Amino acid sequence: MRKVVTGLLLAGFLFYVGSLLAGIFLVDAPEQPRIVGSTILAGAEDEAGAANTVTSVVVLYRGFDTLGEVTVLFLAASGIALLFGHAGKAKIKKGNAGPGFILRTGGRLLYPFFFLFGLYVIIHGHLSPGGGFPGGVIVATGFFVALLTGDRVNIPEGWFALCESLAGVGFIGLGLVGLFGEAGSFLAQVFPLGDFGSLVSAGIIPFIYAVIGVKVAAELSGAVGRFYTSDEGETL
Amino acid sequence: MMIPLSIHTILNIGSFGLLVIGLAIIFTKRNLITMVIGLNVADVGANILLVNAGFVKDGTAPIFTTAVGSAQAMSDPVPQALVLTSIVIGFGITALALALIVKLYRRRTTLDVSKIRGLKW
Amino acid sequence: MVNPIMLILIPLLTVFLINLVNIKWPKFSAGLSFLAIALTTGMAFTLLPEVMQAPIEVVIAGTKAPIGINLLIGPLGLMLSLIILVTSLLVSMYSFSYISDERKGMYSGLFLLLIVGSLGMVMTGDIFNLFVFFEILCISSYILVAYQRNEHSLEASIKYLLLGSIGSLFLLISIAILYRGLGTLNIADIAARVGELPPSTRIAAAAFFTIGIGVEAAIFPLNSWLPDAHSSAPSSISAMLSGFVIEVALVVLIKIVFSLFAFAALFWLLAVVGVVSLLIGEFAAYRQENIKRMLAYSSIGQVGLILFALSLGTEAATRAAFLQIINHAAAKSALFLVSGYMIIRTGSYQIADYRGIARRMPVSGFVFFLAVLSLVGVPPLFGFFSKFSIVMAAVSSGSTGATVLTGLVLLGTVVEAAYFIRVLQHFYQREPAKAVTAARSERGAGAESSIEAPIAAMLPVLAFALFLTGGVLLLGSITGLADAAVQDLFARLVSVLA
Amino acid sequence: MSYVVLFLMGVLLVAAASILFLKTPIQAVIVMSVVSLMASILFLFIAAPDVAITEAAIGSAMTTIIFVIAIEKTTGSSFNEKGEGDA
Repeated sequence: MRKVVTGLLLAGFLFYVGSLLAGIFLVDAPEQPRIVGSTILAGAEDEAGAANTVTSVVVLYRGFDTLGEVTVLFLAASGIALLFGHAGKAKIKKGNAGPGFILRTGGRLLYPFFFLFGLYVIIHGHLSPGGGFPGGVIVATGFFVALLTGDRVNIPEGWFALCESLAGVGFIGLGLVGLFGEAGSFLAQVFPLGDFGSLVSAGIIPFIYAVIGVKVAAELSGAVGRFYTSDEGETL
Repeated sequence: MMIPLSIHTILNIGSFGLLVIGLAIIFTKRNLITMVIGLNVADVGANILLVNAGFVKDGTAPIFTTAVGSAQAMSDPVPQALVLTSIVIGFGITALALALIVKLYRRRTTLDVSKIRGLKW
Repeated sequence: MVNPIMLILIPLLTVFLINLVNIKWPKFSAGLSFLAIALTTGMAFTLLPEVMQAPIEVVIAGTKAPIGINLLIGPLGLMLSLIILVTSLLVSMYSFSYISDERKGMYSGLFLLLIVGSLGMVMTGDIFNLFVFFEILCISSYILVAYQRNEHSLEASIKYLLLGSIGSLFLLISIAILYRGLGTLNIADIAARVGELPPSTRIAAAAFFTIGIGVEAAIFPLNSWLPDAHSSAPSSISAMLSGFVIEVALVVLIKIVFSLFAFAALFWLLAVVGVVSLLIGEFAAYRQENIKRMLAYSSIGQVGLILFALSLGTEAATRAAFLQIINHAAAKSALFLVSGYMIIRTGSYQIADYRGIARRMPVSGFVFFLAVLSLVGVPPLFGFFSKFSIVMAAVSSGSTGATVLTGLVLLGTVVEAAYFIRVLQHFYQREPAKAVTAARSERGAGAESSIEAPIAAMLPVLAFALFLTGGVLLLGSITGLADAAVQDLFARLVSVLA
Repeated sequence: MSYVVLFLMGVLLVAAASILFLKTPIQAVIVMSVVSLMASILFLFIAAPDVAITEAAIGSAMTTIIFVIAIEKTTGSSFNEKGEGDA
C-alpha cells in the first residue's frame, strides 16, 4: 500500500515537473552562441590567444572557478589521506599469484607511454582538446598501472605533497602576477600572446595549464595510490 | 502535438531521463556503493544538460584550426568549460564517498543501508 | 587599498603552504592557519569604511562582468564575511588545545578551506562560481564531520554527503536552465534580464535552486542530515557548522531568491517552512538526551526562525534576522565550544551525566548559562534585541498570516526555554553525577578541584560571552552595518511577482 | 547525425536503467563505465571534444578504477560476492 501511494505521488510529481520542464526542453537550439559565448569566440585571437577557446574559458575567463575546482580535488585527496592515514605498500595478497606475466610486461611497456601521452595532452591544452585535467588524469593512470604491475611499491607521499603545494602556490602566484602587475586583476593575461595557434602562444594559459596538470597528476596519484594500498582493514 | 526531434531536444529529454534514473538508483538501491553509482549516473545527466545549454545548431567544436574558417558557427565554449569543472567535482565527491564507505565497512562489515541504523532516512 | 580577492586567496595560499609544512613540521600548521585567519580578519575590517560608501566590484582575469567572473562585495557580503572570520578566528584559537591528535595538520587545512568556501559563497557575483565555492564548503564539511572516524561520524558524513550531492546536482540543473534561457552566468546580469524567461522556466529554475541550496541551509524537509552531522563532528567544527555555515547558505538562498526569483508565493512558502522547521527543531530538541544532538536540533529551530524573518520581506524583519544571525553565531558557537570540553572531561554525551558540573567547571557553566539566556532572548543580552525585533517586525507587517506564524514562533521559544532550563538545572544541581566526580583534568588533581578547560580554549569562549553581554553597547554600529546590508539586499529586489 | 545521437542516447538510457535491476555492485560499475563511455562519445558528436576527453579520462577510467578498488576492499574480491578470490 505504501509503495502504491509513494508511486502515485512520485508519478504526480514527475508529471508536474515534466510539464514545467517541457517549456525548457522542447525549444530548439539557437543558430549562434549567446552573448557571452559569442564575445569570447570573437576575442579568441586578440584577448586570450588560445586556439582552443574552451581552454581560454577554463584557464582565463573562468580561471577562478578552475582554482576552486583544483581545490576540490585537493580536498578529496586530503579527505582520503585523513581517513586512511599514511599509504602502505602495494603488496601482493595471500592466495593471489600477483600480477601475471602478461600484465607485468604489458604494464612495463605501457606506463612510460601513459606519462608521455599525458604530458603531450597537458602541453597541447591550448591548441587541441585536452589540457591539464585529462592530462593529469592520464599521468595518474600511468602511475596506477605501475602500482598494479608491482614495479612501484612505495608511494612517494612527500614528493606528491611537495608537487601539490608548489603547483597550488604556482597557480595563485601566476594569478597574482596579474593582480600586482599592470592589468590589476587576478589571473589576467599578462604574458605576450605569441603566434596564434602555435605551440608557444596564448601567454599565461599554457603555464597555468601545466601547473594544473602537475597538481592533478600528483593529487590523483596520491589519492588513488593511498586508497589502493591502505591495508589497515585487512584484519578488520 | 508533434515534437520536433532535433538533437537538442533528444539530449534534453535524455539527460532528464538519466537524472531521474540516477535519483531512482539512489533511492531504491540499498547497497551504498550502488547508491554512489546512481549519483554518478545522475551527474552524467546533469553534465549532458549543461553542455546542451550551449548547443548551437550545426555548430563545430569551439577550436580554431587552419582547416575550418570562422564561416561556420561554433558551439558556445562556456558551458563546456563549466562541464569540465563539474566532471572534476563529481569525481572528487565520488572518491571521497567511496573512501568513507570503505572506512565504514571496516567498522560495520556491511554496505546495506537498511542494516546501518544511522543511515535510515 | 586591499583587494577583496585577497580575503579568499590568503587562506587558500595558506592551505597549500600548510600541506607543505605538514610533511616535516605538522605542529606549526595550527599557528599558521591562525595567523592567516587573523590577517584576513584584519583585512576585512579595513575594507569596512570603503564598502559602506559603495560596493566594491573585483574583476577577475581582466574581463568585464558578464564575460568573466567578478566578486561583488557590498555591505551584506562584508557583514557575513566578518561573521565568518571572527567566529572562525575564535574557534581556531580554541582548536589549539582541543584538536591534539596527530592529524591536526590536516585539520588546519580543512578548517581554512571551510572558511574559503563560505567567504567565496558570500562574495561571488557569478552563479557558477557560487556552485564551485558551495562544493568547497560542502566537501570540507563532509570531511570534517568524519574527522573522528568512528561509526557515528562516518555514517553521519555519508548521509550528509549523499543528500548534499543531490542538492548540488539540483543546483547544477538550475544553472543549466538559467544558462539555456539567458546565456549568462553573472547574477546581476541574470537579474536584469530574468524577465525575458517564460514563467515556467523561471519557476523550474527557482525550484531546483531552492532545493539545491536548501539542503545545505537545512530548511525543513531537507534537514535530516543535520542532527547527525553536527553532533558527530568535533565540537569546534560543530560550532562553525552551526554558527555560520547554515546561515551563509540561508542568506545566499534568500539573496538569490530576492534578485532572481521574487515570487510572492515562494516567500510565503519559505516563511511557513521556516516556522515548521522552528517547531520541529525545538520539539525534537526537547526530547534529546545527548547534549550535542540537542544543540543541533536547536540550530534547526534557530535557522527556521531566521528563515521566517528573512522571508517576511520587510526591511525591519530582515534587519532583525541579520541581528539574530549574529546572536546565533556567537551563542551557539559558545555552547558547542563549552560542551566540547565537558564531553572531554566527563567522557559522556548524556545531559544526565553533567549533574553538578557547574561546580567543577564554573566558568564554562556560567558561559553556557549566558549563551542560553541570549539564545532564548532574555532582556539585557544581545539575543533579546534580535528576537524582540523579529517579533515586532512580524507583527507590524500587518497580515494575519504573519501574526499567526508569530504566535507559533513564540510557542517555539517557550519550548526552547524549557529544555535549556532543564539542562541548566542539571548543571547547577548539588549532587554531582558519577561522571563528574570521576572527571580529571590534564593536571590530574583531586575530586574537588576545577576541571576547567585550558586557558587557550577558555579565552575564545569568554570572548563570545563578552560579546553577548557587552554587544548591546556595540548595537549602534552593528545595526548600522545590518541596515546597510538590508539596503544592499533590497536594492536587488526589483519587484515581487504575484 | 540526429539518428546517431538518438541511438547513443537510447543506449545510455537503457544501460542506466539496467543498473536498477543488477544485483551486485561490480556489475553496476561495469555498466556505469559503459554509460560514461557512451556519454563521452555523445559529447564528441555534439561538438564538445574537450568534454569528451575529460569524461573519458575521469568519468570512465579514473572513476571506474576507484570503484573497483572500493569494491575489492569491501568484498575481498572484485569478481564475486563471496570473496573467494579471483586468481
